[in-house]
Amino acid sequence: MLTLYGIELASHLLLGTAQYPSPAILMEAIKASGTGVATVSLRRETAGGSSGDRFWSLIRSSGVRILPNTAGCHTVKEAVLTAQMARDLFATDWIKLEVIGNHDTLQPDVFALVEAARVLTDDGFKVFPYTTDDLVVAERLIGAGCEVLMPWCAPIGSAQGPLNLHALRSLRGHFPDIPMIVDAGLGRPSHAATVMELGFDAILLNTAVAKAGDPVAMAHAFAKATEAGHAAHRAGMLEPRDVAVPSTPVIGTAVFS
Amino acid sequence: MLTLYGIELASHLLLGTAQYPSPAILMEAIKASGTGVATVSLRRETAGGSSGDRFWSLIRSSGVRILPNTAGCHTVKEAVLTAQMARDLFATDWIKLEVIGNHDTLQPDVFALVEAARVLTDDGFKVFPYTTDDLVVAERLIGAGCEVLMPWCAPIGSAQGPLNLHALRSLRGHFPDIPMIVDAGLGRPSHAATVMELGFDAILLNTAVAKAGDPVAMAHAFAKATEAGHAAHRAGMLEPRDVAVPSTPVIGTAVFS
Amino acid sequence: MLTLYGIELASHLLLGTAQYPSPAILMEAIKASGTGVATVSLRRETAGGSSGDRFWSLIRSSGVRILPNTAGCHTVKEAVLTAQMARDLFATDWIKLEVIGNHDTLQPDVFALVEAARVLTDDGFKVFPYTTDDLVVAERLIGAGCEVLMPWCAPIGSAQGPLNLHALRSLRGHFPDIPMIVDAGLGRPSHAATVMELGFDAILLNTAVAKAGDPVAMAHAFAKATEAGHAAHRAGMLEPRDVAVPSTPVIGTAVFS
Amino acid sequence: MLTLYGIELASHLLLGTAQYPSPAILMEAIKASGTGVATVSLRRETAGGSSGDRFWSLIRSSGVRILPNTAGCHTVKEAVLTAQMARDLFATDWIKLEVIGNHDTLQPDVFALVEAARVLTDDGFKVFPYTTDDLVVAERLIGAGCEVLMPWCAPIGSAQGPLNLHALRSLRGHFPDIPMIVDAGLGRPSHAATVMELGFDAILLNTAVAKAGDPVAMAHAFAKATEAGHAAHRAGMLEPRDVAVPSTPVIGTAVFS
Amino acid sequence: MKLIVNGETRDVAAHFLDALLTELQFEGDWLATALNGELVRSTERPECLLKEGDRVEILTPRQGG
Amino acid sequence: MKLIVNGETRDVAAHFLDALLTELQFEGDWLATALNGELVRSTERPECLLKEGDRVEILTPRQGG
Amino acid sequence: MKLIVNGETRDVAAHFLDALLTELQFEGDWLATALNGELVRSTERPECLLKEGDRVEILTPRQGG
Amino acid sequence: MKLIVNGETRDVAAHFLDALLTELQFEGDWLATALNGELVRSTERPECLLKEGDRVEILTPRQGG
Repeated sequence: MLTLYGIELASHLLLGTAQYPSPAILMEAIKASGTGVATVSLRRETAGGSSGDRFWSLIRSSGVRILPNTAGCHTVKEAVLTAQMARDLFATDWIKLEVIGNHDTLQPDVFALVEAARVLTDDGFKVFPYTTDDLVVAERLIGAGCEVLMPWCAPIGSAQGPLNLHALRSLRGHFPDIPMIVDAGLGRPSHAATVMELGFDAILLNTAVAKAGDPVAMAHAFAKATEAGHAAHRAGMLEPRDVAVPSTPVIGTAVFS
Repeated sequence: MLTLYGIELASHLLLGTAQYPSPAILMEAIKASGTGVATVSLRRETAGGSSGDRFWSLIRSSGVRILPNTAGCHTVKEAVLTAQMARDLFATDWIKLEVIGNHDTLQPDVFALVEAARVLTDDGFKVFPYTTDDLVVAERLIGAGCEVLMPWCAPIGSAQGPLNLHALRSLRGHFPDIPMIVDAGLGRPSHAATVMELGFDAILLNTAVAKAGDPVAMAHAFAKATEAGHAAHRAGMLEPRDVAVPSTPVIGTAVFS
Repeated sequence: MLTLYGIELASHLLLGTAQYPSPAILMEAIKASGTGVATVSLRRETAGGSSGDRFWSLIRSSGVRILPNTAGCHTVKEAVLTAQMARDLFATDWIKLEVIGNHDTLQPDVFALVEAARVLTDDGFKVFPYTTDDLVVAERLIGAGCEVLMPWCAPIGSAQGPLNLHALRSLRGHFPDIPMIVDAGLGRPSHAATVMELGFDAILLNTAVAKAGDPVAMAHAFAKATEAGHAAHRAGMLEPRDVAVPSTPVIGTAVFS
Repeated sequence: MLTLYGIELASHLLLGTAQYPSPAILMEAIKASGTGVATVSLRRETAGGSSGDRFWSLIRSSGVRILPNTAGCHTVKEAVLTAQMARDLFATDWIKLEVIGNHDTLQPDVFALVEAARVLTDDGFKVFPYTTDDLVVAERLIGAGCEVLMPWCAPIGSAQGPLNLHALRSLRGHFPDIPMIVDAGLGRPSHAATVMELGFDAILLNTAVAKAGDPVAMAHAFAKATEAGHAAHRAGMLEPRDVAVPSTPVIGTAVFS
Repeated sequence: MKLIVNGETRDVAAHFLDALLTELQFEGDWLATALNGELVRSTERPECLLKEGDRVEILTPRQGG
Repeated sequence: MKLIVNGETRDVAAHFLDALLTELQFEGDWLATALNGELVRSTERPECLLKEGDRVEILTPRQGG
Repeated sequence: MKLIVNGETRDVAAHFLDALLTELQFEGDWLATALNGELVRSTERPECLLKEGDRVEILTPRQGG
Repeated sequence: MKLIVNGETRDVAAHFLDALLTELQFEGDWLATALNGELVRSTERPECLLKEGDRVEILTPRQGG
């Protein structure tokens, strides 16, 4: 059972809603993923338009909990205002806090991130910070009131999978009681299994599912791999060893010569 | 659907029967894995004993198909005779052909392997050769009549996972129509997902499940990861890219300054 | 030619002075490494003692430039005061700025690091910040007046070598004109060659040399590997390719059959 | 000192002679590499031509020892005849034995390789077999009379560097007294350093040097990296550790608060 | 009166934010609004007086990762 | 007569392989047998004559990977 | 007068930092000093007046990485 | 008489391998020769009699990896 800010969730997978071939496929993918949480953004409405309403009613019909993001924000001010508008619109105090620090890597600006996290938690938000694998930054975010962390494992949309297992392992080990969701950079179900095996609590996916040849099948595949990694972490895995060890018993082997 | 020598199997996982904490746990693990094939060996019976009968009736009660092995054989002669005794005893022409070439790595002796494979296929066996990731060896085994290959990905029982993805990818690509089962060296569900994502058809596990803290849970975890990797391979995965790409649309982003 | 704050150095290797089996071996290692810069620290003198004098005269006799560090500092205040004492003692405005943020990983506290860097550059210091591979942090340090960066590649003394080549490559690429010295985590000459091949300007070593079986030989080996990586980066390396390509010409091959 | 079939060589690098921008650059690269051995092939001469003479007098003028190869041979018969013609022409009993088993990977056909090695050693040749990282194959080659092994680390010309360090380490460890030259697949000096650090005795390069932007500089860089890796292996390297360890002494640290 | 609405200059009659939405036919039920970089809650729009040159942002739910 | 059964020297009365199994109380229903390195099918045991020094292997199902 | 010198409480007669170094036999030529968390340059020591309870740090060059 | 030399059919007058090399102007000093898949040492060429349809390979040093 995954517990985020007191909310219990059956699935260890969170899903983004962008870049799907069609709204219908998005809805099927949400279903196939078994997710209980979907991320959304806020963008400008066009005069006379109501595209927002259509998308929103679609998402609500899925019955999943909404996690609005501050994607595209580059300053504390932008992120805080976007979070406030999201709370007014979606009537939730959950916010996925993104403060982008670099256009090429889309990595967080950890300085602005910590400051925005403090402002928002003081304002009553339940912040889900998109952060790096930096231990010290994690400590600051927790100090700022975050009860969940969302470290990246590779640049957003890069599908490269975990680039620094050592740092992820160390981050996980230092804060055993903080729910940690690996956000950004996952490309394949094996990547999801790998980070869950390290003891992470959940993953947040978007591009790897939405841009797959068959997003619905891929959503299901990621769901299975995530559960597999989670179960393996709890079941206790064999440590790698440098020597081979026979599986079949050696004693009682026939001698024919 | 996995098809091995004309037999269709629902599960993409084959399971070894050695090293479990107890017969009961073995039976539960077989069930949890969903496997349709279990490997067994032949060993000396002790006068007055009937341990073989007890183990055998247990396995049969699981209803899975039996794949006897020639574990511990180091010569063509030993492997061929062991295969013949297995056929007489288990009334199956399936044989997992192991001819060990090195005590430390427990790797196949590819020279004896190809020769034994030829002898056994000529004698009507359906051979499952435990081999390396060597393309040329694979070609010889196919030439010798093998319709299934079982390449290792790391030394038996080492739990190291795939040590040479390049070689595995190349092996898979050269023989697209030969069912290939990754045998030996897998330690974690993510390893299983990784090789299935490469397009391998199945995996054969033993130590990683039997020696896990909770073998039954681990068997289930591997089953999920295997299906996840298989589904992902068919669904079409995103290629890793060196640059980050925003998932949330950029157009329509608010400007607050 | 390596240029650090206007000083030209022939060697691309900087060497730490701690943990050597003996002062004599330290001196030989400095010589064998060909380094032009050695790091030192400040520690409490014992009343009546003059161990500091002995060590200091030894180092000065080597003729290398001194880079004092703030090792062991955990706050801006400690780091700044230590830097000031170092300047008074060593009569150099160079300072290797370490502000440790975590006892287990000995990684920098990037928040305190940037603040201390600003204070010290304002006070006229030439700061060599020991930092992470975080791009945004690098940008802040440059903004704070640092003209050299010293990213880690793995935890101090871990000898693990570069844990995140993607981040290092990205860091290098974003600031092509800032001299970057990989500091901490290197264990083998091949690690040094690897980061120099990425285009880093120099490496700073200590444990990998001082704790080697033969520190003098190892210092020489690292020097060679560093120059090799530097030369290879300038000479233009072959890109890895997925297919094999014959080196020996195919045309004119004899046909004997 | 590297000893191959009783011949002592100062350099741990062997160099191929193909694909250079010009004969002049080839000659400079040989010089810069410091190699004592260069590989050559046999190809059809064109009637009226004497290109062979020109190339040959060029190579001889370099003063290095010649290692003819059987590149392009796919059968035992081809390889053996090519070796015999090479001996008649070059007046050397050294032969780099290549029997290619796959057009895409250009990997050795280990079956034909072992057979050809036996035929040639019986005929008085000193065989340098281009082989895989397979232990059992290595054992057969040694049994066939080979006193030197040349395992690949990646496909020829792929520049991917060592794809399976575990197999290379294991191969090296099993035959401590057999000189082993890593042949094929190296792309960067760091790759050369890596395999030399594992304890290999030498490397054979061609494409990575010949196709570099500056082949002469690259030859020199590889020479340095090779010596660095060799020296490091002998000097005794630090084992990687999972925890950080301060290099600067902790005792005597000032307390300012 | 001239305002900047979602980055475009508009000449409008409305004096209050809720009226502005109607005038410009922002008919969606799901909108979030900001005036000159400060949140204006949906409940506050009727009392939110606009003046020449104000910058208004009108946002709505969109796909997000 | 002395035989080597599963690596141990045994002095037995039986002249045929099936009788040997009974004499040595190999009562399992699931056995595979070899004589001097050659397979003896279960059906062939009654006619399988034993002689001094023969090497007999009697195998049974066991755990395997 | 009682001071804390490099973490240890010392009872000293000296009233100035340079005198303290002499009294405590810190005879090294290569020392750096701080008083109550502030740098005292070597040139400032003769005028650096000490008072009861001051914290003095006296540092010297050491191996470092 | 017709021979296949390095894969090409040639009509030649020479009866011995060394004469063939001269006739076809293979003037290099550094050649290796094979006749019908068998080595012919340089010293053996004068006595190496050729017959209709023989396959001759004439090789020379070339760049190699």
